[in-house]
Amino acid sequence: MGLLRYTLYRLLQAIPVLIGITIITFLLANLAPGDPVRLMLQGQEVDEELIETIEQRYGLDQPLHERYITYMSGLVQGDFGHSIHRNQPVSDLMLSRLGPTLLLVLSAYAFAIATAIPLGIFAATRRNDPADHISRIVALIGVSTPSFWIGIMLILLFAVQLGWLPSSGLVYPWWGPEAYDWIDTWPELLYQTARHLLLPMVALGTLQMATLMRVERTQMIESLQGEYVKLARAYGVPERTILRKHAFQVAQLPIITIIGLNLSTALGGAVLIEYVFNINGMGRLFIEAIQSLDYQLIMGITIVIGTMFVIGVIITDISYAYIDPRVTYGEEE
Amino acid sequence: MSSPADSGTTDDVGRGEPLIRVRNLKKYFNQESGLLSGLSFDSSQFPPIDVGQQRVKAVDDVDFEIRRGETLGLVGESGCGKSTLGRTLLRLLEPTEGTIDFKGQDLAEMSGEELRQKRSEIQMIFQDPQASLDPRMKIGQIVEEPMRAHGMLDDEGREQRAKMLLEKVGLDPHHYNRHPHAFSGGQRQRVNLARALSVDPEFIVCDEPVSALDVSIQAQVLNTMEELQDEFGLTYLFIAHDLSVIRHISDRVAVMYLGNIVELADKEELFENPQHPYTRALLDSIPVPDPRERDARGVLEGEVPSPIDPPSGCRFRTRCPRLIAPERYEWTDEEWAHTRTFMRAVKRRTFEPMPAGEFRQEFFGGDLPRGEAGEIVADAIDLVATDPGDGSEERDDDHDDWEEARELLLESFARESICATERPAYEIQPEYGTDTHFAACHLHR
Amino acid sequence: MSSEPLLRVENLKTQFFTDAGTVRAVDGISFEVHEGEIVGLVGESGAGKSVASMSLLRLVEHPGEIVGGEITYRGETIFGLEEGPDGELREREDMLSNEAVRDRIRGNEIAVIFQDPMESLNPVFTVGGQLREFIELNRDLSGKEARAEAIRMLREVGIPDPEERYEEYPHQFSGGMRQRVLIAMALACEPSLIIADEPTTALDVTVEGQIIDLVDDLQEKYGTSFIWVTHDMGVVAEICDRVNVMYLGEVIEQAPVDELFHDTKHPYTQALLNSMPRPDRTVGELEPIEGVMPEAISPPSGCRFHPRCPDAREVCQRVHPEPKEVARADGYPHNAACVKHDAFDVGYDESPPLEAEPRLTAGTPGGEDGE
Amino acid sequence: MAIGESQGGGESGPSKEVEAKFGWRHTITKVKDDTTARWGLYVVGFVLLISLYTLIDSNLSRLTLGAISDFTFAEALPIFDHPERIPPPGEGEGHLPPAFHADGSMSYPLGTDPNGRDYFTRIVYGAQVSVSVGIVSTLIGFVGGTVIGSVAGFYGGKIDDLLMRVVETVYAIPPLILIIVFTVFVSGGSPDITYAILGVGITFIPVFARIIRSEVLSIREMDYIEAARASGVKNRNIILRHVIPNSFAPVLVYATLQIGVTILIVAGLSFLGYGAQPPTPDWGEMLNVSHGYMHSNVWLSVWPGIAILITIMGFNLFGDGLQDALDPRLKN
Repeated sequence: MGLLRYTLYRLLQAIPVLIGITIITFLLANLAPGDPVRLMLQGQEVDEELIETIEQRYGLDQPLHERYITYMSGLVQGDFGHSIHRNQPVSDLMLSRLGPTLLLVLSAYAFAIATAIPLGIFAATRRNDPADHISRIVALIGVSTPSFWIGIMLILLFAVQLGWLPSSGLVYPWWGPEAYDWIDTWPELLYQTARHLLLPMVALGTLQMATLMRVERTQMIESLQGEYVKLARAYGVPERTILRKHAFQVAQLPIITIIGLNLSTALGGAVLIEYVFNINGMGRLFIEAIQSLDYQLIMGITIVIGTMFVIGVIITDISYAYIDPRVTYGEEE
Repeated sequence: MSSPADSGTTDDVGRGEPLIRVRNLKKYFNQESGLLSGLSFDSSQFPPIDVGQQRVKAVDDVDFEIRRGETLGLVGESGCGKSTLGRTLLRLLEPTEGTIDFKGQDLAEMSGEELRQKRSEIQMIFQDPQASLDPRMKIGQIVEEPMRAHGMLDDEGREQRAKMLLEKVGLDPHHYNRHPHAFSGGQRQRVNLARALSVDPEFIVCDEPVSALDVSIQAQVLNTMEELQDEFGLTYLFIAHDLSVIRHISDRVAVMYLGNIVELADKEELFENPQHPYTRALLDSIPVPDPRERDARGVLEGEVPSPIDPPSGCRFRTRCPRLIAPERYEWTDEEWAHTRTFMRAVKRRTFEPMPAGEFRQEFFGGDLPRGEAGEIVADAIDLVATDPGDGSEERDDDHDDWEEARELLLESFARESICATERPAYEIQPEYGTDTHFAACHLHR
Repeated sequence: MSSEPLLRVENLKTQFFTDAGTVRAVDGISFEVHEGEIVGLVGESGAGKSVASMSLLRLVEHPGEIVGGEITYRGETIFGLEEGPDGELREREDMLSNEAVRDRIRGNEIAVIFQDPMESLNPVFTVGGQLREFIELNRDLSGKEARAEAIRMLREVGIPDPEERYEEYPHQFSGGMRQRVLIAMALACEPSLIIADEPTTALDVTVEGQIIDLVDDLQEKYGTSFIWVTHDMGVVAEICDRVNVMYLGEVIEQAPVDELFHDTKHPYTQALLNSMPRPDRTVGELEPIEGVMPEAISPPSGCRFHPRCPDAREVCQRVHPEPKEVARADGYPHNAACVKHDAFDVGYDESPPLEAEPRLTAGTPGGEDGE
Repeated sequence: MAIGESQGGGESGPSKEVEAKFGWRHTITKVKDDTTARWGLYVVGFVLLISLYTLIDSNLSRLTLGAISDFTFAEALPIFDHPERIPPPGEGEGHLPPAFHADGSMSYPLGTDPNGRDYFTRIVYGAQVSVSVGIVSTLIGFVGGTVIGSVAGFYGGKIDDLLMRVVETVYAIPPLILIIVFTVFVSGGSPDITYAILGVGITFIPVFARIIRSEVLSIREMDYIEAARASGVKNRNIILRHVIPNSFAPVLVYATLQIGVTILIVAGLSFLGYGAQPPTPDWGEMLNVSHGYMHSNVWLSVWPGIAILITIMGFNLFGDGLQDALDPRLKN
């Protein structure tokens, strides 16, 4: 099948997963001991009648499966329900928070890929040299350190101690310079965005970088042992070309898969990083929702983040198929 | 504690009598499993999803028998279904259709505990001597496992028998407590032999048992297998791709191609008087270890077709050098030979497009066949030639025309042949020995 | 025999330095390849034939290393050592640099065909792209010309519809077709010598027949020399002009193919031939070679074959024979490394035969003392 | 490393690779020989020893339920029995910096926390919490996953299909988010470490199930399984005698690495306030508290992070080493 048909196929496959996400989220939020309204009120003394009124208004007195059907029929029309706590549509609450999270996650990914791949290749070619050992230790530390703690340490060093970079907040380029009274021009806006983004990006990206680097190293080593590399050498292909072209292309395949699957960790990490750096993204909204037990909002955010992950995986799968012809053509002879 | 050899066997089969009769055996595989299996994209319809299952016809309607005490060699190239046949016979795979009559009982019908019990009478030896031994077990345990499964003997008895068998297959019984990795490939294959023999089976399926071994070791293992056969009165189904090994060890030989048995005869008869064109091609292809007989040549063209949609009639017809001329045309042998060559060249696109005249010259020596056949050939040439006969302008995209020419030729000739319309099955008078000689080829009609 | 050989290998030694000890994979082999001939390098697994063939291109992988000997190709030294002022071995002045071997020898002059056509092609590039890359690298052709040449070679090796298949990926080719692509790669670089390492082992017998046929035709057409590495005596008989038989890192017999099969001079070669079942006639009883090939880490003393040799005598344990000329045929020597021949004159005839130890056919486990 | 020929199944004796791969004794020797694994073992052993010691020595209820201010490491370790270690009463707000600081005291090597408790003691006791959280929740995932995964892998079919759908879905929700949702809702709005452990464990059941399933699937294809079936060995015995022993090793590696991941996630959970609750001396929880004092006492944020880093690194090192020992393909 061609690339387009493969894309369609993957999208089709994603549907049951997306439905599954809504089921899990819905069940968790609704099967909890105590009903959502009481939970939200957190033990405050309220008139029983008021609770019943609220429940009726939001259809909470209906049986579970009917509520799910109601919720889903809203969902397919883009209606995530209404936040009882904030008295606002959930979709409105989430919309403004999507941008910062995407910016953070994507820049962290860019940082991770840009550093991990060259370092991984470097380590693979200098296998068992001191350089290899050092990079392996760095990667090991990277996968063993909590990202939020890296964030705290970066703030302590670069914001508190050295005062070079801001410790919190983010400047959004899509608001334009006019939104900030302390910024006049576009270049200045972008510069400020970069300055604000740098620390959270590194904090969130370190784990990704370390993971990718380890995989890259292993894959390159394996790829360099391939028969096709032997063949290329036997035909006088320079080592550099072998590295950059023959071995690299094959080694990238698992990397792409890992990048997609790691999006899950990155999105989870964004919750912590947004909390540490005071960034008003989905992650912070999630914490706020959890704190107030705003279950409609929690469901909305979980579904949106799950969907973001699914989309990310589909994108990486398609790029995989683009590089590896075996996926779309199938293995049969 | 009874030996499984005498449990449940009332009708003893005499030496030389059929021990196993296989009738109409089929084994089809579904292409993949899973929730979305069977879903495939098909852009030619809407919605572009095809729910039809594609089935690989690995073994397709096979009949034969194996006689007590003999070695039946089963030979064929990779993908012909010989391993699947062996595994289906053992009921490691569920047959899609057909019967496997083992001493009067149909193995194909058995299941569960009944089948498990039956396994003490039929055993198997695998190709990969390393992969077929659990690396975490000691060879003693490995040899004892089948006995344990069938409740044979007590612990001590099993150990004694295991040691006895290790010695019989040519291993040192003191190595009872070693792990397989301490042994070489040939030795591991001997452990496999000992395991198979442990429950005193009557019938052993040997799936390429020596093909992973070096030549000099092959000979050792083959000799041991022959000695054991004599001593224990075993019946072998010996599956291999190596015709030399088959010739050495078999009494009778079956040749498989694309899920069918195409020829079955006594060893001498098959090797000295092969009657199926595929068998001949196989025999012609083997390099003989004698530089004075350099005749191994690639006589076959093209590749094995897909077992999902195998050719009708005789499965070998698409590559057969002796495809029979369709009877509705009047041909000389030469004309048909030319047409056949041309048809296959178009099908495989082995040449560059050229003017029609050159086609006639190259494939037909200048003269097209007479009559209707000739007209069809002329049409086909026009379709692929660089100067189309109808005088129209030079074409730029010739893809559809190639397809059209190909379809025209196949439709008119290949599918008209008796080879395509009827499935062949003939018995021939043997030249060597007295046994029947089966050949699935219409040349013997 | 009069002209200078295309390739001359003298006393080549390649060793692997492993934790368990030094593996003498190739231990002092010498042979020659002349213009236009197919030379066989035959032996069982563990004989060192693949390592030997890769050493010719200086492509031995870590932890292996060529430690001695000389490889001369058309007067150029691919490998050669000399004694330095302090008695240590050092690379000779005239030995080609790594770059020179890479740019001028590999592909250009000596090309290879590997055993496994499934793994040898890069799965993520088109067949044509890979072919073109090697052509561009090894011949003075522009991209467009290289493409045309690649398509021509694909047709030449019998790949149907080469223009279309040029754009396809390796997984869309069958095993036989991939092996044809590898042959096309080798020939397209117009080398003078092709090393074919078990090129038909992974293939079915009818496909093997097709490939041997093809190589035979193309060899005649292009006049390329071949080193044909194989374990299959049938293939050797079919295609080789002269043969070197290897056992445990050494060449033990070298002869023109007819002499090797019909006037065998080394007991190992003879034993190998006797142990093979034959496709062309029914053999009553096979005569297997006793025991297994020892490991190259600790080869037996004297003649390395003596523990398994039916003709072994006491002297074989002591004297290590180098191949010596024991006969001549077609102007080529027939060399054998067995002291039973008069040329050695070490007292074989007087030496007492070795007591055959009572043993089980399979010998002790390969692990020697076990765990 | 392929010396000699590549043609399959040679006769030149078993290769070293094969020898290295099988048998528990070989694995243990390999681990002992592997520098990475050895170092991992040292670190893990050190952390385990500390947590075991604190577990045996102290009264756990005092740590988790009661106030910790009246408990110091000095009590736990008699050799450190210095009376001056007991924090001066009422000094809650004026917490001390580490000993190397000018205002520090050797009695409190890492200073005290905002409540005046000895920080060193709390860090040491934190090991117990992290390690038990890591091991217990990994165990939940491991046991649950092994049962589901091996059954699904061996029998295949509908169970297998269903499992894969569930796994894919659970995979799609980032674990941290799923666990927070689980913890908060299931606990009815009052999360604590028990729910966190349960949440992490349950969330990882499908993850383990998937790993075990693929391992079982690959082993199911091995010839020796088919050989056992052909010999008439019962399915139950095939699973017990062949499938589980052979799939155990790679899954064990995965579990070791997973302990690190679990600790990382629970630290994040506690940092946000949805894991361990005060006064439990948990490193994540300590970072949560110290976050408020980031500017006044930098060191409060440093030590727990270093403790987490070292612990997780130990498990990762050990897992890596184990992997190298079991799969020698990439070694040398």
